[in-house]
Amino acid sequence: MRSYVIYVGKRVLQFALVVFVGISITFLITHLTPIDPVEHAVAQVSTFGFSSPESIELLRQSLRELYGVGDNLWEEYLVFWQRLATLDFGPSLSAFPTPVSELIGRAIPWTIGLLTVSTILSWFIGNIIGGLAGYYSRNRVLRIIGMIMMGLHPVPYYIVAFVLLIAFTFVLPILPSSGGYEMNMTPGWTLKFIGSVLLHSILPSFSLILVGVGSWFMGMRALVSNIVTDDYVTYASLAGVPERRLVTSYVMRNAFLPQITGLAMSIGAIFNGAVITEQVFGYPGIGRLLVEAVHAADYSLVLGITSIAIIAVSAAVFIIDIIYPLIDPRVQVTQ
Amino acid sequence: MIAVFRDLFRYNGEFAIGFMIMVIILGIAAASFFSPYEPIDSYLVAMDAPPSAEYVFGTNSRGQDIFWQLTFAIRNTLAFGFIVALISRILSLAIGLVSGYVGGAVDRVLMSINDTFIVIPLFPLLVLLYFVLRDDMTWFVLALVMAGLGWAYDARLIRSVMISLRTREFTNTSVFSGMSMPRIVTQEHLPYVLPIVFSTFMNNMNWSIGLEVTLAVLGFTDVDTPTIGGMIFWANQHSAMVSGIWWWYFFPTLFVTLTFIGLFLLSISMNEYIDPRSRLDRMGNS
Amino acid sequence: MVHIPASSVRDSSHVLETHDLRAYYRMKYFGIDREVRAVDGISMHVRKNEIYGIAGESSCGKTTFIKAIAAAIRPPLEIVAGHVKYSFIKDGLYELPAAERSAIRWRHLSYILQGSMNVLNPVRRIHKTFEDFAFRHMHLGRAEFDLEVKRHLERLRLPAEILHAYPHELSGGMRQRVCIALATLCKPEFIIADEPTTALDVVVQKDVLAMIRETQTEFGSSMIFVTHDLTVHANVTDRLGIMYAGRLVEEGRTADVFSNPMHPYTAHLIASLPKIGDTQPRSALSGSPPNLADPPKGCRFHPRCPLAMEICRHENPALTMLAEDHRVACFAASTKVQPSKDGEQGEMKTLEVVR
Amino acid sequence: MLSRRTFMWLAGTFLATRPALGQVLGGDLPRDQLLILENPEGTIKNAGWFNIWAINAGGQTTGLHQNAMDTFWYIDPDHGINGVWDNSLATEKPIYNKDFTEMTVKLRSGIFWSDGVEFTADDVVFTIETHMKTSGLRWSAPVQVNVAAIEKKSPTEVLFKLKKPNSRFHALFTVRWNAMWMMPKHVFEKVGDVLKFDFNPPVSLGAYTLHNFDRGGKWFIWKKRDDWQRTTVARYGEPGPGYLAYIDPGPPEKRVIEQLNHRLDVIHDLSPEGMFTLAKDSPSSVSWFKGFPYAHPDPTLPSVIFNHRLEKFQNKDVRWALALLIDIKAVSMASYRGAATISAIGVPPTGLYPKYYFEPMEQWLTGFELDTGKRKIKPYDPTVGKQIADMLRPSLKDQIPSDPADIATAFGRGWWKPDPEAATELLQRAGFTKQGERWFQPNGQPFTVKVMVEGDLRPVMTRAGSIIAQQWRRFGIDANIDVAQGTMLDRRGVGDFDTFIGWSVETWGGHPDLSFFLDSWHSQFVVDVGKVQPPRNWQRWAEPRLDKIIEEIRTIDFDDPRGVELGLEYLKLAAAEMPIIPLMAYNVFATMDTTYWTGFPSLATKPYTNPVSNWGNTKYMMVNLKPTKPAK
Repeated sequence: MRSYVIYVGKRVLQFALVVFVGISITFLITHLTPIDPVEHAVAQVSTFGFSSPESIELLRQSLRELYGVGDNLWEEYLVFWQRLATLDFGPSLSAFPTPVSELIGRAIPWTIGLLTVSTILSWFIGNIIGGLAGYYSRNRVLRIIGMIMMGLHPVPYYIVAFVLLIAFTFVLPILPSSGGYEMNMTPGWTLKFIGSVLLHSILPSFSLILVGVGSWFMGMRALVSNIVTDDYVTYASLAGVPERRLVTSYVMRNAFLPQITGLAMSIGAIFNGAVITEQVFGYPGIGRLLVEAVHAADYSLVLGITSIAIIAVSAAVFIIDIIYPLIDPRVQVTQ
Repeated sequence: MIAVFRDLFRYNGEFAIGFMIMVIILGIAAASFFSPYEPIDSYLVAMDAPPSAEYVFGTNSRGQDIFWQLTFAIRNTLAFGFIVALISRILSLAIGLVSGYVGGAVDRVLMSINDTFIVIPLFPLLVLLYFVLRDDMTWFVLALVMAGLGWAYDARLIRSVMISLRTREFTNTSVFSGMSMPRIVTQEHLPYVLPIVFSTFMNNMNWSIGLEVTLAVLGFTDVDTPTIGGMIFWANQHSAMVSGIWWWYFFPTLFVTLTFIGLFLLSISMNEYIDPRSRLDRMGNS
Repeated sequence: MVHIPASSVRDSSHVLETHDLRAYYRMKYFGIDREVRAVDGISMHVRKNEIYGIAGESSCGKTTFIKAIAAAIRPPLEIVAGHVKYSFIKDGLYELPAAERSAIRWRHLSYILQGSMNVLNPVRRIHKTFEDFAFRHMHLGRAEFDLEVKRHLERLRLPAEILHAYPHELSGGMRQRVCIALATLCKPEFIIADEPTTALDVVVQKDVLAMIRETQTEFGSSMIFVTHDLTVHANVTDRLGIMYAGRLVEEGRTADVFSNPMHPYTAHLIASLPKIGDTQPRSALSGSPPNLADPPKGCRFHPRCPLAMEICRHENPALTMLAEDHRVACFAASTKVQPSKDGEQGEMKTLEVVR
Repeated sequence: MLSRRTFMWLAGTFLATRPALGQVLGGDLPRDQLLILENPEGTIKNAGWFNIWAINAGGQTTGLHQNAMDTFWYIDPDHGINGVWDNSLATEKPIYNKDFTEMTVKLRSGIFWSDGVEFTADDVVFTIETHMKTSGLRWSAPVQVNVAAIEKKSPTEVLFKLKKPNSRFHALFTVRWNAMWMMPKHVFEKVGDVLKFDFNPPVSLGAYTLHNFDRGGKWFIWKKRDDWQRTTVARYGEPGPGYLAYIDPGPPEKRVIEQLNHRLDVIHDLSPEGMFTLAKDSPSSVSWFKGFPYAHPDPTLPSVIFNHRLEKFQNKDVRWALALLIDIKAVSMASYRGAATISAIGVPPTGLYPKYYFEPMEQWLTGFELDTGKRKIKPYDPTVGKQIADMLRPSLKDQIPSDPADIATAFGRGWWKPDPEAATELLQRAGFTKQGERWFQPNGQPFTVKVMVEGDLRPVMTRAGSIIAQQWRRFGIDANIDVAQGTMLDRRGVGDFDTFIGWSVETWGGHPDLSFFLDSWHSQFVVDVGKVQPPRNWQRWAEPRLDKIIEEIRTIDFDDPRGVELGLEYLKLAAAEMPIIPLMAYNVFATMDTTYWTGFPSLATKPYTNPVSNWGNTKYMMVNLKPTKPAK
């Protein structure tokens, strides 16, 4: 127990260090962008409307003051950490003066909802079918599934999503093509709203699962086909241990363990959003917010989103490190 | 070596099919050197012609022959994926091995660096680098950048395999029998590590090519160099899907997929050749 | 439940018989066949309550032979010809439907395998493994079963606490003892032990061997004991068979084989055993074991044999009874040894094929 | 798609069992009272923000500035319902004093805010004074630069006192795309910091009020006011749609799909190929031109814009040589698939400009001579528009007009003949040399030209840039496109480019006054590379002869006929000097579905306004729309 406490302590330190370095690097990079948020605001005013050069110059000055950009980088960095301590990322520069946290708060439930469900579903489906395919390597149906997976896995996600979109909104228009829920609905815990959210999430989640299942399938099948030749499986099958028990407790159980790490990482990575999914299906979420923020040089918003992502991924690594010795008896905490 | 190749080709169906697919793919890539057209020139042939005897893969809305475009695209994309995978494999293997073997403080430092690379969000980083580097962000530079960012996860994997190998009994046996460490690594451990390197090589290529397509679709790559992503970019610019020019998407997708199937088959057959257990099963020396 | 009384020690009836057993690895790719004859015509038997040892270099076919008698055949390994017959089944092993074959396992036929580190499920506590392996054969309630397991461990002088441990928490020797306990829990008629002591250090090895011997005597089981280590055979086995390149080349009472090896290969193996006071390095046999995909014609040992004669290059010597309970397959050993027909090995007379 | 019909047939039974999707979209809204329009701003990041006076805070074209805002005057980019000029909140045109230091505005009475408060001069005074004392509002800067004081003369009359003479001050309140909107005093006077006020829900001065919106910013629904008679558009009748939905339908492919499924009535813009698909597969879709080239030409002028601060482009011979290397027919095909309206001169061929400028210029252009150093050539080919029409006719048949006047409107008139020989002579006169297959600058460096384009954000411009670079490359110039997706604005501003495809010319469309863009081309505003150039002289062209023209325009009245004469002088100067290479109008493929609504503006029958859904003047479209099927 004592060694476990020391182990956890070390991991906490490592977690803090990684978060700190990761966010600092991102801070530096986002401030290196050649895009000027003030120029973007100015362009928004001058692109279509009537404007005289004199007034544009005046506008530029007043915006620079208002946004507080162009200060000392070091000071900005210190202010950033002070704010982060209270989870305040300051005002967005591309939706001034709305706080970054408000923008993120609006987008993130969609991202979490869609990606958690599709990540976990693809993990289960991929691993279970992959495990069976690895164990019953001569089963014809599983072999065919394996071939489909092998063919589907390398298809670029954009193509998969796009083909699904065309298939179910154009060729056979039975599913909505855009949005998180039906237009003119008011979000709430009503059956109608939830039904609409589910209907709108079918295509995005299906596309993610279709692509996600492939890599879990391939990984699990490879793991299982290795484990099947391991001595303890051979021994148990020689001992006539019933097949169901053999597959579940001997083969799958052992193969699942490394996959849990993968699952945790994928769930941590959720907070990066799914840019292409959101783009193709017009689904609300944090990925698009991030792309737009990068485009508009809204570094407050970029940093807000990436900080959350960094913390989430580090936390996933951390939690897995902490939990793994408890779920896998082989891992000794001293290592 | 030739005998090994001959045996693999004869006795290993995966190898034979994978090899033939890769020969076709590489043949197509090599054909780019004989292309009658410059890859970036447009409006050279009829527009929007479906696949036919004259244009096997059809032509696109930019008046380019898709077959010849594809030869360049496959060449560049393969080279891209290969460079990313190769460099990042070298990094992850080196760091994973050192970390796993040396352990202690070195391991902790390396893994902290490693974890930092894992958590830094890739996408905004790539887009910002694209903004900063602009024209200099050629596919080669992009490949270097992605190689620099794509090694961390697999280094962790290799490290964990190393740790488990280090504690295996045969390692101790070899140590006690006086084998030198490099020899233990190359003779005893490499057979366990190489299949991982091969399969992560594949996954890494898959990842980098997928990311290249993503960036291209969003317009953040050098669209003057034809790649698979670049072809999809231009097809989108011309709304090819709703205009019914499906062949503009279909052939690039088909060949990306075929490439991976080919590589996958090769890698599993190589694994079987390298992995002592399955080799024994196959060659029946027991 | 059939218990074999301890009084039936040295009963001469056969528990296991194989007749012309051939197990080949067969691979087919694009119509080209490749055949590895890992077990090529072995006829032997194991008597009730005896420990039968099998020795030979690595890749001589020992493991394949065990797989064949244990019905652990997975493609590409195939049983090409021959029979395996156990006294506790009416028909041959391979004539039995899969379900019945499965029912025999552990109840009548159990195993102790090499590599105790890896034969126990690393993520399962020991008592769970006992349950998985034996519960359904014991026809006991959960509590009675647990009691029975504990009693069994006690009998083998193992602490009951190990039941709650994970395999990696036990030492190598302890794990191997657990395996022996596991294999003997149902008091099976037949135990197959494949290199059970190989990875253990010498002191532990000695204890484990003693334990195997003890339990075997106590429960009256018969056993096939495979190891490449001849000193172990000398300590444990009643009879010994020497395998070379997929064939049995010599078989006899262990003491006889050691004192009077008749096959040049056996003689070489015994001669190369280290002896106290040795100063000279042992002479090594030249050459390496043959490729079983393309074995030499005639006696498979002839390319390496110091006594090879012309006939050895063309004809395969039959395993011939040359002394009491002592069979040899070597033309040089005696003129009584005749070429075997169609490569078949062994004298039919010595076998009573039960059909 | 080929199989679409088959699939539709197969899907028939399935679809019969469920309600038509058209009814599903829009929720509880009756589809036959709802007009669905594309908002090209896409998804609005900060959807709950309706304070349009704060910059960069929320959406503008979510229906907000089209249907909830109002100001004094509108100038239509096309013909207008009742002439190009419309007095909206004002009752007459601006009244200046003699030296343009005062402007009087007479206001309409009987106009009410949607919360029932009447609009008066107090609102105007409040709006101006708020902008005078608050920096950082959208129109703070022009107000602070120009206005010395504002006086309320009566509830329906205000007087602006200006800091210095300005004959175009009214442009600030004259909507082309937008203009300075009036604030509701009774709402904003209670607000502490105007910059931090979200104005949610907005109080509307237009005929619609906010009904509902998506917090995620994908749709905004506006409802017709019960008292729509008390708004300015009521002069033209009752707005047709009971509800307006401004949505983000996604990329061009999805807009096509949505309109085919009748879930998007007005598409803002498409790729040319998407437009052709709709023209082919969607019988209910209509556009500005009845047939090819369909699009509405925006009053902007996509051109090749040189960076005059770079030595290699300072010689007009070089600029002319590059112009003579462009084959505009190929550019038209590559960028718009022929659906472009070309222009050889420095104003866009849209709205009423053919009448004001293109017809008068035609003869001059035909006679225009260019000295190549070796000889004189007449570079203008008046038949290029007709050639494009002839080139397209075999494949598009009777969609292509044959009447010369129609061809000129649709495809433009003439352009410069490709003349590599003359280009060679011009370059050689400029000291450039050709060695082998490549051209070198006088300083010995290879002649490289980067063509900056915006990538995915402006596909058609990217396509034009790509083909122009190819044409130059063929001639031995090291030319390539330079995709500046996301950074174009910044690089354009600081002059970090060789050339780019974009526009520095933008006009009123319906009114011949050129000050909208030309005033900013005065050399007084040109800054060095590295500093940000104010809009719109991105080329940083400084030319004393042009300055004289601009200075004279400043002294004459907006409607003075002398303005057109000065405009023609500018055009001749620009043709001779070639500061930018004008290419064509920015054609916008606005496409309207007539399944539920008719009466959309179109060139042949109803050119009353611009159908492009993000323009402020599309409010005039609403009063012209009628349900296709009369209400039961």
